[in-house]
Amino acid sequence: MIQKLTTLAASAVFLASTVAAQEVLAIKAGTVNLGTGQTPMENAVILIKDGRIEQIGTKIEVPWNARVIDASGKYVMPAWVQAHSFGGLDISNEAIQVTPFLSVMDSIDPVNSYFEGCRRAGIGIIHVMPGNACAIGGRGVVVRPFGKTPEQMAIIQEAGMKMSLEPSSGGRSKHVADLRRALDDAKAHMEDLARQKKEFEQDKANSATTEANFVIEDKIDPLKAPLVDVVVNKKTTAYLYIPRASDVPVAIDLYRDYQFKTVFVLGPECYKAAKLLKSAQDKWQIPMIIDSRLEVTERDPITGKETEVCTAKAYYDAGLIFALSATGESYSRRMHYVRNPSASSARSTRAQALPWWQVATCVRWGIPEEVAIAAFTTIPASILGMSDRIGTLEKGMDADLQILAAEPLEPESQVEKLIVQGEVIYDRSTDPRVKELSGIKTSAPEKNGK
Amino acid sequence: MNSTTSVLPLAVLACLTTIPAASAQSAPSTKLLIRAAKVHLDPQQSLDHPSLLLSGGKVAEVASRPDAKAKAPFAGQADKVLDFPDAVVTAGFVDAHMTLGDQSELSEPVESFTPELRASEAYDPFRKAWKQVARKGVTSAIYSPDDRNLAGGFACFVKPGNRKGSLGEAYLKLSLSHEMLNRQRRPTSLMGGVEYLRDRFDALQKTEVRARGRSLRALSKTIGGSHAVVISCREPNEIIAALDLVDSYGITAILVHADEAAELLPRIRRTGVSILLDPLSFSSSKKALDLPGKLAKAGVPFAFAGESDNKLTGSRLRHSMAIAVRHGIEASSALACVTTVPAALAGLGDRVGSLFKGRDADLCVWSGEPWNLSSRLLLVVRDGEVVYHAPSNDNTQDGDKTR
Amino acid sequence: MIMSRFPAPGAAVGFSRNLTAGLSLLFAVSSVSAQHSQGSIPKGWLKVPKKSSPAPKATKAPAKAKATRAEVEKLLTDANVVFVQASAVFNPGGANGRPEILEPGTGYAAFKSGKFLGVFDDPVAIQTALGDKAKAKLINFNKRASSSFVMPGIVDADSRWFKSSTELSDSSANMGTKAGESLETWQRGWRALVEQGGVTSVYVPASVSAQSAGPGAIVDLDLAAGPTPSKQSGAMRFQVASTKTRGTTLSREAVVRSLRGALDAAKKYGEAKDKWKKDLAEYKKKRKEFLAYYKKNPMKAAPKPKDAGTEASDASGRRGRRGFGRRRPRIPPEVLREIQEKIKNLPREQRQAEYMRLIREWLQKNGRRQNQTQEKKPETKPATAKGDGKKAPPRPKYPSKPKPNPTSEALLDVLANKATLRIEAHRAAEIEALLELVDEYGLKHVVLTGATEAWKAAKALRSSGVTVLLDPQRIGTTGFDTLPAHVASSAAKLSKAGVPVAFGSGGREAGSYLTLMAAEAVSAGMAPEQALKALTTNAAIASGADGCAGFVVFTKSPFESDARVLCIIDGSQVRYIDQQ
Amino acid sequence: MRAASLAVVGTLLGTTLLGPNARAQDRPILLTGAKVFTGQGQFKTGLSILIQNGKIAKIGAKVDAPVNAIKHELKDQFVTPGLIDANTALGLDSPTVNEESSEVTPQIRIVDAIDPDAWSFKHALSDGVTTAYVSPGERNVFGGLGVIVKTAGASLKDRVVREDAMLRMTLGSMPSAGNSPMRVAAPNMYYRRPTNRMGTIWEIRKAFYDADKARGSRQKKEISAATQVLINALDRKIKVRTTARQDQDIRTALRLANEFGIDIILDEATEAYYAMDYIVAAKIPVIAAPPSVMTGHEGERPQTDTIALLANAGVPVCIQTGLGLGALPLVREAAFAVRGGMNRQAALASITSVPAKILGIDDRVGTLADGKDADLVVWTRNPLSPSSRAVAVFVDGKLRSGNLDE
Repeated sequence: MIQKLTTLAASAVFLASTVAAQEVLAIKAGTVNLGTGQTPMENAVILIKDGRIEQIGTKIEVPWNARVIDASGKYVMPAWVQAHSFGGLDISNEAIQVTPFLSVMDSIDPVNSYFEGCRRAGIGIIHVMPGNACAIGGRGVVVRPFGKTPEQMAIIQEAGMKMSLEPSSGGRSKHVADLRRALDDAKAHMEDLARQKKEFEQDKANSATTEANFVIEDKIDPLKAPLVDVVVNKKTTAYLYIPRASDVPVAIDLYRDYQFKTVFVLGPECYKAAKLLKSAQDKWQIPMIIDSRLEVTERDPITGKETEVCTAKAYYDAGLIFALSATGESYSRRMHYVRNPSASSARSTRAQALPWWQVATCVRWGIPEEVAIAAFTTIPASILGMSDRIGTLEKGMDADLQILAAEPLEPESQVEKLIVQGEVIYDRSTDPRVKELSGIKTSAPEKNGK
Repeated sequence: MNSTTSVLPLAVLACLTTIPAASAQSAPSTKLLIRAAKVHLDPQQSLDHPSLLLSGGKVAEVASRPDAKAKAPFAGQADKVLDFPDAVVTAGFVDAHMTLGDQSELSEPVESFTPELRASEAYDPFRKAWKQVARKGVTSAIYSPDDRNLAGGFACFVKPGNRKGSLGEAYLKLSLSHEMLNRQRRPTSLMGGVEYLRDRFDALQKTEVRARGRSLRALSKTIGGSHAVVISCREPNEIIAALDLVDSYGITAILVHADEAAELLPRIRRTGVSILLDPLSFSSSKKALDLPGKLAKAGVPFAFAGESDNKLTGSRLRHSMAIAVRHGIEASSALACVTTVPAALAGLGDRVGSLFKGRDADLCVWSGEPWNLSSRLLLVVRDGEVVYHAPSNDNTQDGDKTR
Repeated sequence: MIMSRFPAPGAAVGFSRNLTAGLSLLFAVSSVSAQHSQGSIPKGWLKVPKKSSPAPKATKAPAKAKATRAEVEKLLTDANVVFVQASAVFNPGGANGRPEILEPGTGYAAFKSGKFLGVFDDPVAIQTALGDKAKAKLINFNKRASSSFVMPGIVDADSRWFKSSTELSDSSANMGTKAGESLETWQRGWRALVEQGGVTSVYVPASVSAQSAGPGAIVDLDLAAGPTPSKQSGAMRFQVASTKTRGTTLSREAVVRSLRGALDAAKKYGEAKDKWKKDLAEYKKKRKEFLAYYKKNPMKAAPKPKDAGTEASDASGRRGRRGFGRRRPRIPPEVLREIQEKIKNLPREQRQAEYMRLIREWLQKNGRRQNQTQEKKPETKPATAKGDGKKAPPRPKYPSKPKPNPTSEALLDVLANKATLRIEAHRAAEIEALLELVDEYGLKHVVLTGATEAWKAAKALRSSGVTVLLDPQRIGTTGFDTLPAHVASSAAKLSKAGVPVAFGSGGREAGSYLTLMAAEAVSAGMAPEQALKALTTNAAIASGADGCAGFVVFTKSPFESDARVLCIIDGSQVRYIDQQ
Repeated sequence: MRAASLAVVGTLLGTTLLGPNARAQDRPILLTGAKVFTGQGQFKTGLSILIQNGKIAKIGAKVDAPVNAIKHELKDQFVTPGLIDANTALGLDSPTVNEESSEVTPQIRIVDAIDPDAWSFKHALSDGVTTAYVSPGERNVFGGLGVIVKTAGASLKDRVVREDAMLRMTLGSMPSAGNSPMRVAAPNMYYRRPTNRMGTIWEIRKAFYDADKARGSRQKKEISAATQVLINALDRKIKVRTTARQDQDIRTALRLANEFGIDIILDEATEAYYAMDYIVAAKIPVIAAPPSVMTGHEGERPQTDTIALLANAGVPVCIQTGLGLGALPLVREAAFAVRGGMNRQAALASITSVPAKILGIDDRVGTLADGKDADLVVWTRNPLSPSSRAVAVFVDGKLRSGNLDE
């Protein structure tokens, strides 16, 4: 049923979108938050052509042939950017520990309800990566949350390389050893090829070979190539998941030893090492993404006193620059109020899949609203290396924006429309489920999973 | 600060277990005279250069000499004289809640409510462990059913290592702590257990004496304070449940294992129960370490208890004493926690735990103060007979013997 | 700040050695100094030391230094010198290195940058006389405490602090795993160790549940700066049998095999590394010849065979011939893609197998063909056409590097006596077997842990000079029929037999009760000064540290339960621990 | 000595129970200048609240406070009644607690299992919850009697608002989960009925039939505590809180209600939107599952709208955080209800006045009116905006969490 509904919704969208490509789209917005930090514009108009923002401002007259979306009284802001997520995959990890040659591209499932959820939550760009279970999980892909095929969804096909310090099987030192061995292999492989190249030149000089030339690229073992891009060519960024605070020093050592382009993805307990992370960021400008569990209940081992901590706030206080992420934790029947939680236990609820909720949590704990919002728009955009295209609403940028019923942190602010690259990919008025639930559809539908 | 003074009044009414006074029938005929540098008659009073005359298993005479040189009194009356020029004498330790022994013997797995059972039937005086306990200075113990039954049965008073059986019936053992929960029988939950007990106590009030079954008859002993009740409870909710029971049925109760008591001191104080603490160890939690001090402050009577059958059997009370002192308890209070208070709580205040004239001749002789772990145990006497005498030539405790 | 260390005997900056190093004339301990400065003692300068009972029996040596006023002045003008009022001082390396407890009753113990200089009678007079020339720090406790017991900071030689339990129980650890790599210095509650136990530094193992573990961490408990990992890397662990078999019989053979195996492996590994270096040189030489030869008579390109493979197969062909790296021919990405396509819809558990199967299949199909093409390659036969008689040298093979092996890597340091090794063994038989190994391989820095039956092997232990680390937590561990009821008493037995003993708590909070544990050993007959040594310098040795951190002052003999920590002295910093 | 220690105890009482500013607590407190939500309608400005010995002495535009009153000027802050969580596991060791030795344990009282010092209470309190219904678990057909407690107070006894508040009855698959059919000789007590939905209903019917018989019978003495509870349910002396998640369970629950003439309240009712018409017709109040949680068998469907639907259909509905459902704090759940289309007043009412009515304690809590318990929460901003925080929480007129002075 789900699937049917989604495809139905999707196809409806495509009808709209295919047309949308050529014509000019004009949005008459009540309030526009440009996401650049300056004060929101009132009654602005946004002109969109070929998926990009052609003009944005208060006194712009709308071309006669433009398709107009009337969002007066509504709130318009950049779509959320999700720099790290493992939603939308059937199984997010391979069974082998080191699988750099895998790519999410091959397992992403366009009709997975995760993407529907993203549209409903106003997420415009998602960096889908393998899960945290493998030392080296494979390559991620940057997608927009709609399309019939992965190719249609994909924006960057070969994005970051996922690594994790979460020991899946066996102990953690074995895990770290596996990780390092893989990286060393790749390095050694390239050094070896370099040596051959050198020898080949010698041979040629001494006419000890009949080969015409020696091209290293041809000889790279394709199974190692992706890692070579990480540790040797430094083309690919590694997304390193750090589950516990005690892994932070390990991660930093890893970076010090290999100096690859890397992004730290911080587990709930890492806030304890905030100082350490801060110094690392100052030293090497390592970008950081906080995983979705923002509120942690910390239990003092000695007094048994329980204190609630907001990880984001801890990082903010430490002066760290970070991006937020929103992953729907798989539903677990675990109490929200734990009587004797383990030393530190993180709440995990579905709310964490919603960017507005994550941002609100930050604001509730005292982080300025613009900082929190930036942590879900501009910063992830720059982490993905797309700050020239997404994250803000400016002339020439991709037209990725959401139209909200009210200010983003108000409870009423449902996402009314989500526009990505100039195409309306979500419209609440045509959302089949909302229809069904708010009784617009009269006949009670049959349920899934029964 | 010192707990004992406020203890004793309470303790006296705490529990008058029916202990037959005449248990010294087979006491040794030899009269023993012990001289030392110092004796703690009880934690408050001590004598310098005392000489104690033990006869008929009791302390016959206690007197102090002006100094070590002076001629000791009643040297003539003694058959045997033991001299410890610079040693300290204390009463033998009392363990008010000992579940030593074959664990399967101390609870009935099928039924959870078994007040009619008696620990005395499970007591095996010939166990090696008892001998070891005695050799470490623990000369009296209450042998109790363990925590795995809602109502485990009645405990008994024993003197470790004297190859006699029980010397009398002590308190009834109840348990609300998680050990009692067993997914194979009623109850499986705390509230279930509480409900079960209430049901029984109510039944006690409903049914007239002649109609009562064995278990009810046993239970009835606890009404009107003839027998005390020892309730095992760890978590705050268990403690509260216990206190509620005590309040609603007017039983005299002692809580055991109540490490979480700190939060509930006022309530405990109001209900007027005493507490038996688990022995402290080097790895005890901070909560456990702080509790003695808090109890002493609040004037709640407490003692250390529970020489369980493990590596440290016999020395756990002494460890607790030392650690409590290191953690700020007065030395005298600490000593009280293993001698007079447990004795009083067990209703044996007039027999053991102190060395006044007429008390049982249970004593230990230490090379220094007993709460310093650096001081050696030189001599242990139980009912007037020497059960341990440290070999004088080499000064190691010979481990192989104490096994 | 890094605490100044109280050097352990035999360590690089050994205490006993410093005795003779220049300052000797000031020392209470060496009889030489006594004679030396005989004449010049003012009247009534030196008091007779008074003995205090009970317990610590002081050594024969006079409690106080015979020192001229001039010398005391010299000390007083030295800014690095600290005088601490002391009614008793423990000095781990006294007369010819024996530990001693000096009990002057009144007087001042002098230290210079962590070195004990002796106990002096009241230098206050002289200080006042000197006026502002006096730089040295003078600490007295008149207001705070009637008596004071000064000793080096206690070392917990086996602590569980500053590591998450998940790491301590990391079963996959090996000797490459370093404790220092992931210390959780942000843990709370450690202050109790200092304030109640007088512990100033702890040793943290890298892992306790793996068969072997790399260097532990030595962390100084600095009240001001918090826990500061010290530069030196702590001892490594090696367990001759898994803890599970502790209770059961453990055959001598098994013991010898497991450790000898590891050591031999390490040796072999070392050799392999050297060989690889040699081979490399050899290879260079060979290549020179090879090149030289073909310079004279160039290699001829033979006519391409008809079924010359594709570019890819050529490449693989060449690689096959050169014979380096993986022999797997190149798998074009598009093939991988379609394989992944194939396995995509399989259930998770089947995927890997299927993936490998397809790869293998493809290799069998394509790999062989390439080898054939490679056979046909003409340049494989040396071109001896140009007849100057000499046979063409074969293309030299690049030597393969030995696989890195962290355990052996670490054990090499041990074999070179650069690192301390902790060996856990329990039965007497094991221990003796181990000791044989130890001197067979000439290991200098070995510490025996577990050591349940060590007291039985005391003689052997003494001669080997191995330090025994006892964990009083495990007092009276049963499971061995012939076991002393007390680790305390086995400690006593060992130290009586002259075996160096060290204590470690084997826990977290337990660390603050190390002195009580030692007291227990004393009651079992261990000499007090030995017990103190076991808490300080021996513990330092057992952790691979070069000494204890700073000094701790107790209100009375630390063996007494109501003794409190009065203050901690690190360098010339003094931190009072408030007594309510 | 005794007296001394008693004195000590006295002071202990003071410090431990009344908190640091115990002195101040005894004096009357006057709160002014805040936007006040009394339990219905909009936030009103210009209302002052006088708190005296645990009760709301006066609330209105014009309140003359005694001279010794402590005055708090709450500029642009928000005040609501203390929130009421209509279903929690506060103070329990595990999310669901049951006496599993039998399927039918209506006499078991959850109050015996509550740890009043549990941190869960403190967390709930700091999130603005002042009254909570603590319920037995879902593993029994008749789980037992729940209790309504304040989240803070002198002692558990003082905190209990109503003992034996409601009887828990559970439909659906949960009660039968752990059981196995009695084919062979029973090796343990879990070889018993029910093992499926029908069995569950059978157990319920049997229990009520027996109770009904016992009610008629002569000798009242034989009646066991368990039966007595069921009789009270039949006599409508006690409400039956019926946990029914899927729609067929909901319908069954309504059927049973008619069949035995018992007062039921629907618990969780996750799929209420399927049985909407039935519920509306039966006018049965609903204690709805937390809207931010999407339960497993419900799949991914966004059901934040359910509560809105019920409310708009005029069903008395309140929100619970539930037993181990992984919900957010109560006030956040209300915010999610708003996101699901509920209007703000209704949402706030559904965590204050409505639950008070449903639980039958509206005479004491749930609204701000003269003579009611002085349970109220001061918020930094509109409590429904997800970035609001509870500044201060009063329970029975005492400041139990947070601080107004800063």
